[in-house]
Amino acid sequence: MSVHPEVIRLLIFLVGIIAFAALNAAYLVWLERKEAGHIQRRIGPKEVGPFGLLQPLADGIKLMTKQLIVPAGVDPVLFRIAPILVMIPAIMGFVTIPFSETLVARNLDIGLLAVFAFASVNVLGLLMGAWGSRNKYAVISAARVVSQNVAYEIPMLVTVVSLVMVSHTMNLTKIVGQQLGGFWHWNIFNFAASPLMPVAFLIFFVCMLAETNRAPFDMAEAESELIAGAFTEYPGMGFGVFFMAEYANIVIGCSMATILFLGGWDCPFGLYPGVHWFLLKMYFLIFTVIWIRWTYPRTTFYGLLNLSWKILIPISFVNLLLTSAMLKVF
Amino acid sequence: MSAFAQTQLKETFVINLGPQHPATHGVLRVKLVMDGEYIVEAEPVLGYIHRMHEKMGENRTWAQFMPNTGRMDYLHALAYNHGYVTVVERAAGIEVPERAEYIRVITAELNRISSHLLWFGAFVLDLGGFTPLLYAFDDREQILDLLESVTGSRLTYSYFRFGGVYNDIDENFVPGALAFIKRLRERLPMYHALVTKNVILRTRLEDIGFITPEMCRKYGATGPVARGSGINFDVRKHEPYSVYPEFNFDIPVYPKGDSMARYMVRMDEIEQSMRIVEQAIAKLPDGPVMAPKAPKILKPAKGDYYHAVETARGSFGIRVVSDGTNTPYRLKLRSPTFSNLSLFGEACQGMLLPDALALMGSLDLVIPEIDR
Amino acid sequence: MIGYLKEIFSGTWSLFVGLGITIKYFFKPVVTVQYPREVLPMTPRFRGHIELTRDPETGGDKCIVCGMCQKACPSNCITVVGDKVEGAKKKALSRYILDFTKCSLCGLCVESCPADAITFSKDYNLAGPSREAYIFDLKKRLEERKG
Amino acid sequence: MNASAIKQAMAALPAQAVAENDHAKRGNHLDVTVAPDQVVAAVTILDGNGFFIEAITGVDWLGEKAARKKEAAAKAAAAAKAAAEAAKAAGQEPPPPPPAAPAEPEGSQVDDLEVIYDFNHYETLCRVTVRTRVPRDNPAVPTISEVYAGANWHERETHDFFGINFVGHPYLVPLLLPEDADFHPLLKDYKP
Repeated sequence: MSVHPEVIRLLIFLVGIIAFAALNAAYLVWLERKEAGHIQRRIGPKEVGPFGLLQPLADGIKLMTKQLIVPAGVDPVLFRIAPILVMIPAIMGFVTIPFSETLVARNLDIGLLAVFAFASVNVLGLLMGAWGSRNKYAVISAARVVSQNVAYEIPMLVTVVSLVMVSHTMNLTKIVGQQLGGFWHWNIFNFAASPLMPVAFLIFFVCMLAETNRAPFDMAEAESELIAGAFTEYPGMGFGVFFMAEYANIVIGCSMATILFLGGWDCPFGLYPGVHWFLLKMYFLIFTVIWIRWTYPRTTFYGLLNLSWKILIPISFVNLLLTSAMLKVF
Repeated sequence: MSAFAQTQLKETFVINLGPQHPATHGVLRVKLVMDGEYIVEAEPVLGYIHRMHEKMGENRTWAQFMPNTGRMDYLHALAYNHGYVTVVERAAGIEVPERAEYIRVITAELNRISSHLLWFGAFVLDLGGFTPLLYAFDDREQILDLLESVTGSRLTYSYFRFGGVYNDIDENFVPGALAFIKRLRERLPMYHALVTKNVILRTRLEDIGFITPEMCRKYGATGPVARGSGINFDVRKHEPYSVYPEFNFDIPVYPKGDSMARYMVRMDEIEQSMRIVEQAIAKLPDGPVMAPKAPKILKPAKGDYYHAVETARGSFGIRVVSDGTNTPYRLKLRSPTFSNLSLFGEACQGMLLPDALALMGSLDLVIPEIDR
Repeated sequence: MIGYLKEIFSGTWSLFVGLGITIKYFFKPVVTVQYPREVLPMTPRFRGHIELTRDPETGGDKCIVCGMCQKACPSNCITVVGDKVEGAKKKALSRYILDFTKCSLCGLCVESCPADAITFSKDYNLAGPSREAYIFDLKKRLEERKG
Repeated sequence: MNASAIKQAMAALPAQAVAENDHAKRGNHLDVTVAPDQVVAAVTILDGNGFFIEAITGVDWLGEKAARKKEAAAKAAAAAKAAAEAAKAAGQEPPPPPPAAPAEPEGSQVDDLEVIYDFNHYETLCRVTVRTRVPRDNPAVPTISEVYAGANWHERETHDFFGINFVGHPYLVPLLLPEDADFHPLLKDYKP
C-alpha cells in the first residue's frame, strides 16, 4: 500500500505547525514576562534556567500536574469542549499561512478567507466555555467578547477587502509575491492604491489586537473587573489551553499583518528574501503587541465599541472607497 | 400586582464583588444588583478586617495606643500618628518644640506623597495598566527608604510622641529629601505623559462617576473626593494645625466632580506636598525634638477633645473622652474613607461595572481604615 | 468634522507618546534588587524585634529587672523574670521572654528602658515552622550570640 | 456661618443646653445638648445651614450616676464634718445633722448612653457637636438618616458598638460586626 507523498508532506507540516504553535505559545509567555519586566525596570523570570529560559517548561509542568476540576453545576460538555474549540481553529489558521515561498502547508486559493474564517470560530469556543462554566463574571465576559468580535470583524474585513481589490487574489502566496522587491513595494507603502494605506495597516493592527483579546482590549479577561472573565472557573491545563490559543492567535494575527502589509518574506532592501525576514517582521509585531499591553490601561467595553463604530469603521470605509476610486482612475 | 408580575419587571442578578476581588484592594465586598452590565444597586459590605481599635484604645494607656493609629491607614500612617498625638497634647496641655512640629510636617507630607503615589499606581492598575504601578513604586521606595532611616520602619512608623518625635532626623535626611523632590519633579511629567494624557485613560475617567457637592455634604465626604467636586476644604488650611500656617501652598480644587477631577486633585497634591517639604526644610529650626516637660505618665484632664488632621484620604478626626486616668475613656476615630465610601452606593447607580470600579478606585479606599 | 479628526489625531499621538516612554525604560537598567542573592544593608534605626544589649564590662546583659518594658508593651508580649542573687542588691535577669507572635514592633519597650538594656535587632529574615519558634528567650539568644 | 448664629438658631428648640467652646482647647466651637426627640430638629437646622456630617458615635457612661452620687454624698459628708468641726472649734453645740439623702431630683437610676453627632462646615470654620442622652436600658434615638444620607452608616456603626436603636432607620443591620452579632463591644460592661 502506497501513501501519497502529499499526505506525508501534509502530516509533517501538521506536526510542525502544532509544534510551532505550542513552542510559540510557551516562549511568547516567556517573552511577555521578560519584556514586561524590562519595561517595568525589573528582570522578569530568571531562576529557571539561564535567563529563565526554562520557565515555560516549569509553568507547563505545573499546569499539567494540577487537578482538572469540573466545578459543580457546570455544563460538563461545553465546559470540557471549549478549550479544544478555541485551540483547534488557532492551529488550523497556520495551515495556509506561507512562511516563505515554499514553506506553506497548503497553499489555498482562498487562503485569506480561510484564515479569517478560522479566526472567527475562536469566539464561539470562548462563549461556550464562559456559558458552560456557570459563573456570572464569565457570562458578562462572554457577552462582551461576542459583541467585541462582531464589531471588530467589520473594519478588519473592510480593510482586507480593499487589499484584495488591489491584489486581485485571495491566495496569500500570491499576495506576498506581488510585494517582493524591497519595502517600497509593500502594501503598507502602496500609495498608488490608496494614500491611506499606513492608516489601513494601523486599523488592521488594532482590530487584530481586539480580535485576539489583547490589552488594551482584553475585555474577556479584564482581571481588575471580571477576575479572569471567561476563564474564571478553568483549572490547570484547561486554562493553559486557552492561554496557548491566545498566543497562537497573536502569532496568526501578526503573520497576517506581515503577509498583507509588510511583504511577508520579502527583504526590505530586495536582498535574500526568505523565512528569516518573515519571522523577523512577525516577531517585531508580536513584540509591539506585548509592548502595547504593558503601556496602556484597558479600555471600557463601550469605549471599544465607540472606537470601532465611530472611528475604525468609517475610516476603513473611506479607505475602501479611495482604493476603488484609485483603481478605477489608474 | 401579583408576585409573578413583580418578578417579571426586571431581570436582574446579584454579583458579589469581593471580598476577594482584584479591584477591591483588600477585603471589601460589594453586593451588586446588576441589570446586564449596569449596576442597579450597590451595597458595600464592610467589616472583614474590623479590629475594634476603639475598644483597644480603652484598654491601653495613652502611649500604648500610639502604634494602633498607624495601623488603620497604613499608607499615610504618619498623619494618623499626628492626629492622635495632637489631640492628646491638646487634652494634656503639652507644648511641642517647634523643630519637632517641623519634622512632623516634613515626614507626614513625604508620607502623603508616598500614599498618593501608591494610589496612583493602584488606580491605574484598576483600570488595567500595570506598568505605572511599578514606576510609582520605584519613587515611593525612595520615600520609604528616607522614612525608614529616620523612623526605623517602612510602613507603621509610630514615630511621633506626645511632646515631640521619637528621635531627631539624621544628617542624610535633608539632602535625601531634597534629592527625592528633584527626582520626583522630573518624573511627574513622565507620569502625566504616560497616564494622564493617555486617551484611553481620559475616556475612562472624564465625565464618568460624578459626585455632586451636595452628595459630598450629605455623606460627609472630605479630602480629594470633596475637592474633586469643587469643595475647597482641606483641614490644613481650614482648621490649621501644627505649623501648616507657616507654609505657602495651594489646595487643588477641581469643580467637575468626575473621576478625572479626583485623579487630578491627587496628582496636583503631590506637587503641593513637595512645596511644603521644601519650605519646611528651608525653615527647619534648631532645638530639641522632645518637649522637656512632657510627662511620662499622662493623665489628661476630664472632658472631651476633638482634633482633625488632613490625611491623604480626607479629614481624620479623633474624639477623645478622658476621665482623668491614664487610659482613654473613649476614643472615636472618624476615618475619612468610611464617609467617602458610604456615598459609593448612591454614586454608582446606573453605571457600568468598569466605570463603577474606576469610581471606586478614585475614592482611594484603604480598607483597614474603613473597618478600623 | 475637523474636531473629530483632531481628536483622533491627538488621541493616537498620546498613545505613541506612551509607547515612547515605556520603550525608553525598556532599555534602561533595572532598579530592583535580586533579594535573596543581594541583600541591602539595614538602616541603623531599623526596628526589628528586640534584643538584649551586652554589657561591655561583664559580657552579660544590662537588665535591672525593673519591668518597665513589660508595662510599656501594648500587646503584653514581654515577660521578664529575675532572681534574687545572694549578696547583690539588685535582681539578676534569669529569663527574658519575648512572644514575637504578638509583637507589633512599636519600640515602646526600648524607649521605656532606663538601663539601655534592650535594643532593636537588625534581623528581619524571620521564618519558622511553628508558633513556638517565635517565643524567644532573649537571655539565651544573648548567650548564643557570644559564641 | 459662625457659632453664635447657630447658637441663636438652636435657641428655638425647647429644653436644651448650648455651650460655646474654646476651639483651641476642645477642638469644637459649639456643644449642643438636646433631648432625644429634638435631635432631628437640631440636625435639620444644621443641614439648612450647610453643615456636613462628620461622624456619629456614642459614649457609655456606665457608673456615672453612682459615681456622682458617691461624690455628692462625700461632699455632703465632708461639708457636714467641716461644719461640725467649725462649730466645735467655736465652742458651740454641733448643729443638727443635715437631711440624710442629698435632695437631688431623683431621676432614673439607670446610667446613660450618650450619642454624639459631629458636624463641620466646608466654608467656614465651625464645628458643632450635638449630644443627646438616652437611658441604657432603652436606648432609642430617632434616626437622622432622612436628613443626612451619610448618617445611615454612622448610625449602623453606633448601633453595632453600643446597641443604640435608631428609630426609623431603614436598614439597621450590623455594618462592621459580623451579620449575626448580638453583642455591643463598646459598652463598658461588655465582656468578650
